[in-house]
Amino acid sequence: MQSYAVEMQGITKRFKGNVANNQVDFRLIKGSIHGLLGENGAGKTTLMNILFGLYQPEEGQIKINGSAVVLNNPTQAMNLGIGMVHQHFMLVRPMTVVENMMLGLPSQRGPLLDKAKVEASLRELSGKYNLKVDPKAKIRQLSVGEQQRVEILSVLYRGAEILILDEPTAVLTPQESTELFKILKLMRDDGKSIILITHKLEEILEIADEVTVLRDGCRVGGEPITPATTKSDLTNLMVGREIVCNFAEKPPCTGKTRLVVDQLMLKDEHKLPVLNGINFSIREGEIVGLAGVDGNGQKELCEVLTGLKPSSSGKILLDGQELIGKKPSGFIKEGIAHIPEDRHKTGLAMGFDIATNLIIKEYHSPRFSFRGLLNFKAIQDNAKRLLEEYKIKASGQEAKAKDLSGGNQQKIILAREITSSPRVIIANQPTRGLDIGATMYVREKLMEQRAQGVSILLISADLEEILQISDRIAVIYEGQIKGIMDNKNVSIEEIGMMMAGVESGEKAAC
Amino acid sequence: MLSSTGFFKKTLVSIAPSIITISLAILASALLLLLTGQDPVEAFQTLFWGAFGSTHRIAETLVKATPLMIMALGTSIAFKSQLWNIGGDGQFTLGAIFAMTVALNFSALPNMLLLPLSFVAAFLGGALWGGLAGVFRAKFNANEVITTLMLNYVAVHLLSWVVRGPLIDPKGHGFPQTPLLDEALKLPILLSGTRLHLGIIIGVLIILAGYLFWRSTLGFRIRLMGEGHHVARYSGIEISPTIVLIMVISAGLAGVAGWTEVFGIHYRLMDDITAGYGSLAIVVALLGNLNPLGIGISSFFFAALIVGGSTMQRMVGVPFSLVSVIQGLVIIFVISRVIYTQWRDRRDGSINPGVSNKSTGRSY
Amino acid sequence: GGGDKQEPAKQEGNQEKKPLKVALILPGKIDDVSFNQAMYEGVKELEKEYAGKIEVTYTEQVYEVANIEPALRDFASQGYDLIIGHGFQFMEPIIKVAGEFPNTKFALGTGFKTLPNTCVYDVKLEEGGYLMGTLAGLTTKTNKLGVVGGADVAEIYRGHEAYKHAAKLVNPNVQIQELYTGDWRDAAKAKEGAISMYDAGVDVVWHSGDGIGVGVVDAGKEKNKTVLGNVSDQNVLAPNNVLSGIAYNWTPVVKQIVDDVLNDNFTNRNDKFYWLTVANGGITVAPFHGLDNTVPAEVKAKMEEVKKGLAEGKIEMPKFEK
Amino acid sequence: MTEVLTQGFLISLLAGAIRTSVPILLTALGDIFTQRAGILNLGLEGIMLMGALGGFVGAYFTGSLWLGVLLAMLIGVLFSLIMAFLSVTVKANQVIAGTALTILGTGLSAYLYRSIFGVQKLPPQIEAFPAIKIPLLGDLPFWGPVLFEHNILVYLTLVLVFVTYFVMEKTTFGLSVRAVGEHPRAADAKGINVQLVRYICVMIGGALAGLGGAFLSIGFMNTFLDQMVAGRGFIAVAVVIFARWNPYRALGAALLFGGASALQLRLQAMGVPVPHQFLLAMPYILTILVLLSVSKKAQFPAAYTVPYSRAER
Ligand SMILES: Nc1ncnc2c1ncn2[C@@H]1O[C@H](COP(=O)(O)OP(=O)(O)OP(=O)(O)O)[C@@H](O)[C@H]1O
Ligand SMILES: Nc1ncnc2c1ncn2[C@@H]1O[C@H](COP(=O)(O)OP(=O)(O)OP(=O)(O)O)[C@@H](O)[C@H]1O
Ligand SMILES: [Mg+2]
Ligand SMILES: [Mg+2]
Repeated sequence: MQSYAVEMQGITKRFKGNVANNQVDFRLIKGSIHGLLGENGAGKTTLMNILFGLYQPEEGQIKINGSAVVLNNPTQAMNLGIGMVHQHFMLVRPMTVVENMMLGLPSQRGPLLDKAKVEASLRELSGKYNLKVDPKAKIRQLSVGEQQRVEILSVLYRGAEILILDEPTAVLTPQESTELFKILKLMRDDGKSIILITHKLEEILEIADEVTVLRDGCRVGGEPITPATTKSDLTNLMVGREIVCNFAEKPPCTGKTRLVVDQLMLKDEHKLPVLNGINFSIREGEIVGLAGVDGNGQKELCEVLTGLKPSSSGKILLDGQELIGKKPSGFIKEGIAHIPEDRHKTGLAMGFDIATNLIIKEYHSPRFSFRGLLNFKAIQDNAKRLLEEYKIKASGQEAKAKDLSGGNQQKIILAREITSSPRVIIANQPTRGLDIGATMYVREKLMEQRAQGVSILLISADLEEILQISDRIAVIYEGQIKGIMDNKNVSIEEIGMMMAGVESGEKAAC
Repeated sequence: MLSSTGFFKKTLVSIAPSIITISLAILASALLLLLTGQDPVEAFQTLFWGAFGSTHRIAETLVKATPLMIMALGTSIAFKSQLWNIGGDGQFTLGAIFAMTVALNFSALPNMLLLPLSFVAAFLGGALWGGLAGVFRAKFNANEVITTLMLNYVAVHLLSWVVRGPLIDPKGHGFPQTPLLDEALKLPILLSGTRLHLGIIIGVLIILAGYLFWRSTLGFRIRLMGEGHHVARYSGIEISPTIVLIMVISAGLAGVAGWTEVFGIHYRLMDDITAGYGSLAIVVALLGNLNPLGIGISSFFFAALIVGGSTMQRMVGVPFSLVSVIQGLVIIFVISRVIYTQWRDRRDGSINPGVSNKSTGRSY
Repeated sequence: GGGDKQEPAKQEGNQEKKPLKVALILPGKIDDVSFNQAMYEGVKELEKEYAGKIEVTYTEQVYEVANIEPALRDFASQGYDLIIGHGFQFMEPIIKVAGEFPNTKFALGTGFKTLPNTCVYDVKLEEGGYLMGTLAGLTTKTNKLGVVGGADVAEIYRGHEAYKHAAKLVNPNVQIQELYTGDWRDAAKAKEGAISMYDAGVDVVWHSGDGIGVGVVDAGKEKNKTVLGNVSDQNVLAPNNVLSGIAYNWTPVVKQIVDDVLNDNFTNRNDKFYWLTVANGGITVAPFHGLDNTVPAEVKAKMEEVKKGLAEGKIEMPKFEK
Repeated sequence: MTEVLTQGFLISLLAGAIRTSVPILLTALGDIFTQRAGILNLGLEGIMLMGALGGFVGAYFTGSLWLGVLLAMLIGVLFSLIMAFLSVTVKANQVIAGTALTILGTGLSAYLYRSIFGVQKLPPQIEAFPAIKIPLLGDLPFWGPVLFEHNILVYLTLVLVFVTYFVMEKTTFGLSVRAVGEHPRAADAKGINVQLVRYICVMIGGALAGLGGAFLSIGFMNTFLDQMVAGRGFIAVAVVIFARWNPYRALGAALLFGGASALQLRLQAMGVPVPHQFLLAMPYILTILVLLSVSKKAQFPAAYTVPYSRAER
């Protein structure tokens, strides 16, 4: 007889218009790692938010360690030993790591903060699980990987025995993910029970003991993971079909050079170089993958390449025409599309509906306006078409962007950027947080654009992705391109080395 | 197709919260009146009669609604973009000063030209005051709540100086006021025997223009600014000039309200011509959900409350202070109406963000 | 409610027994310790005296200029016989409404325009200022005087100028500080202003009324220096410091106006201006109370002389107008 | 104009600056909590008026100034509960809620005052807090009369500056407040009761605004007058933003405003040949100018004016 850390029965949760969880059953065996799978919008986050006391279900029961509980708020959940690392980090950015750890916890010094004490326990904890982080650093100075560690430490610090990790690896580099899994295994061995949400099936195969799969808010299956389980077993469960992808036989790119970036420099507010002489070029119908550890200038490079930040010096030539000095609107006009990293604050107007979000860059074009007035019919028609084409799951095109699941939010951005008939696409983490179906779809779309002669800069933390569709691969390290090589003659190890700052010997010219 | 009863029911359900909360506000005020020994029934009858009791009174209500709707529409433009322009009073004042300066100094021009010129001057006066706050925000990141507020105080003193110094009526025995406007420059009266002047038509036109405005690409740009500066920039909008532009439009309208009030009612400048319109316009704009039609309705509602309230004050002897207590209570109860909607939605098992979230949001 | 009809013709006829209906519209509050309160008390006093002959209704805080006209019209159309608008901002609305209601009488508190059925009443604050200037000039030991005002309006300005003028006449060495707070309610600002004067060596400060005056008196009390009050006898507020002050009594003027209306003299009168003066007892000097023995006899004598001179119109003053 | 440079003038000016800034500073200190928790309370003006009345009524009827202070703070708290309810529970727009509260407070304080005291010939008075000359320190040349001859509330206010800083930076409560203002969702997820913290912060703001109002009626003046707060509530909000939510900087900002007010009165009195309206406007203009020079660094609490609801994302 196995004992369960968590038993959820018949959970139903509705949001206006749609059912996010429909009679879902879920069980977590004590001391195991349980994978929670499902397409974007399947209801994974919602289910876990219920377990963490953030949402209250309309129906259903929850048992923790065998006894029935009602969870009205996160405090109650935490008191029962449940901890959650959210899909969107719950960290207060202007505060330090230690301060974030202390949030909401009683202090041993009564009303006074006991920073020193907490810092000591934090160091101890981070030693035990090998989670390295500077306790005195402000969150906003940390890389996403480090923030992830802070979240895990904070959960552990609160004495969690049941850990929920909502897509923890979406923002991590492969090395960081590997690190994380080591830690998770360590914790399992320590007797902790872990729920892991991810879209990366190989991760489930690697680490999970069991899976539960959700589809459209319903539980559609669940089984132990055995060495015999395969990725296609899981995809079958998730989407009801197999997802095949084969990007191998793409024709070599032969187009003329489209985008030239020459000696691009950018300094931050402390006058330190963030981009330190970036040089590369992209040809027509070519995808250049940019690998690198997060925080080495990728975000800034995108911002400069789209006019959002003025560069300190250097050149950006598009078909021979200098772009530097233009405003963001100028870049848009020249056909530079941008899939930004921060979809919430930059890529979407969260309070606007889907239809409107699809035109925020093009509202003034004759397609959507006439004599200065918006053409609502055209806007709605556009939305209808794209919703279908990109399989955006929502209650309708009037649904607000903020009410969509992360994956569907990403699809809106993609739909908008790709249909703007760009000359260049700057794609920063275009598939972060997407389910495999959607991920494959996006990659296909990018390939389609490539075939139509669009030049694409693909920035991704996912090396698989880069290797899968790039023609050439560049590695960025501390604001410099450490090397550009042809996709055919490159290995993951090599890229990994360069990402760590080791110079490559062979620089392929294209 | 909705059946007529279905439509009726739907309408009833949607306006029920407002009706309930206004009734509650009246009930609370009635209690206060009882405590002072006033007859609440008589008081509220008088209030209602005072606002709607005759053609003349309805005209008065419209007269009050005029500056409110124009200013509130301006306010709504800034608020939609999350710029908290609370400087309506100052912008109103500057509009009035500019318009009057033009009217008094260019009296040689034909009136056909002078009147529109004074209108433009009023817009520019307001726009200058708001635009200053806009530039401060855009160039120096100076919070507009403070700057517009401070500029209100500066405007009060500026007006005080203007009517005692440069524009004082030379034949006015030293009283702090400007000369009267030329007859031909006064806005025509629409209904003789009342004060209903052309301003109301201008107000309604501005409301209609507001309707079109939000359907325009410029209106879209402003709404997009309200979603955050990151996404706005990403969409190709230039933040700084747009901030200034928004403040200029918003404040320019407040200046126009100053124009209708001075050219339609006072015919001259003196102290205290703005008394309170600025904060009322904020209330009107937000109660109207920042939507032109809503602003039209709520400006009428508030004008009625003011006109009826002062009638009540005079005829029933309710102290003035109690009239503002009632005003405050009405606003508080009316904005609390979402509680009812929230409760209903919770009961129905769905979550509704409520009205509030449309008009509130992150300002930075 | 009712009676919104405009029936100007009906009023005059059946008036033999009915009391005269008087409406008083005040821009401020009836307890503002100032301009409004003084008028309110003046009218109330007369109502007592003329019990049965007049009937008074008042409304306060009609400070929004745009609300004045509806208020006037309301009272006029309800058959009020005499409507008093207490402030110069009532001037234009009164002229307008009075034209529409020729049988209703209107009284305007300060201003200069009139119609046959309207009049203006005003206070010769310059007489008060002159008296206070004299007293201050004679009693200062430091030869430094102050005067604090709220908002700068015509009669206040005249008062301040006369104060400075008179003080210099009796004491050519005197230096005078003057300031305005710019509003009628920020008494704390007025107090700080008065303190700054006392700190600078001023030993007598007069305030020209308005709600802010209490702050000035308070400053005198705190700094234990001399204050000259205004509007009413303010000695009780600071018995050791309020040496004197001017007090208004508006009853004589209201009485004159009411009498004229009752006797059908109002419309025919040539002089449409009723003045609150030293002569008619509208302006008086508050007694010295407990400080009486600190005032030298010559000073008292001089004050009496000035009062007499003002009452008899023998004192020449420049026309203080901007 | 040479008078400006005398020591007496400076002493008078600085002491005046302190007196003038105290009611603003008190209110601002409370508002630091409120704003840090993400709430913009434009109702402070109304709350101060209610506090001014409460302080006076309490002192008048009990004969104890301290009971007056207590009543003022209590009324401030009760009145601010309306703001808390509207902004936290109803999630109404805070600008409108604050405006409503100011309209209500202005009317109610005048109304209650008249109901309680009736119409009197002269306003009723109490004996205000007397100035206390601190032994030794009060005898210092120059700084003695500037700093150490004030009433007890002035000293209390200075102490509160340190207390506010301490609470905000060194206590778990302060940490929660900052988290709630920055990222309410994270605070919620970490087990902080966001609504409760916001209620408390608005109430602290109310208590100190009540005290700020009482300083005017029973600290600086000795009577209640209609609308005696005269815009100080709004200035306090400005001071907090101006000071970037830091109590020490709030002290500086309030002193700056108070100093400008005190200076303009003195310049007027001295007969500076400038229309007095310009001098009256000076403190406001100065505030704007200084704001321009310090604002680049201002980082508003990320959730400023944003109501929090778990169900919303
Ligand atoms: N607060 C909310 N308001 C309205 N709808 C919501 C809310 N939260 C979730 N939903 C809806 O519920 C459904 C499930 O969302 P949920 O976030 O649980 O999906 P998910 O499985 O975590 O997806 P993803 O993989 O993209 O993170 C979606 O359709 C989403 O739009
Ligand atoms: N929609 C969201 N849901 C959950 N958390 C979010 C959401 N949007 C932002 N956050 C979190 O809110 C915090 C603040 O993010 P924000 O992007 O506002 O910081 P920032 O102002 O950009 O900081 P800085 O400018 O210093 O880099 C972060 O921890 C972020 O992860
Ligand atoms: Mg999710
Ligand atoms: Mg940022």
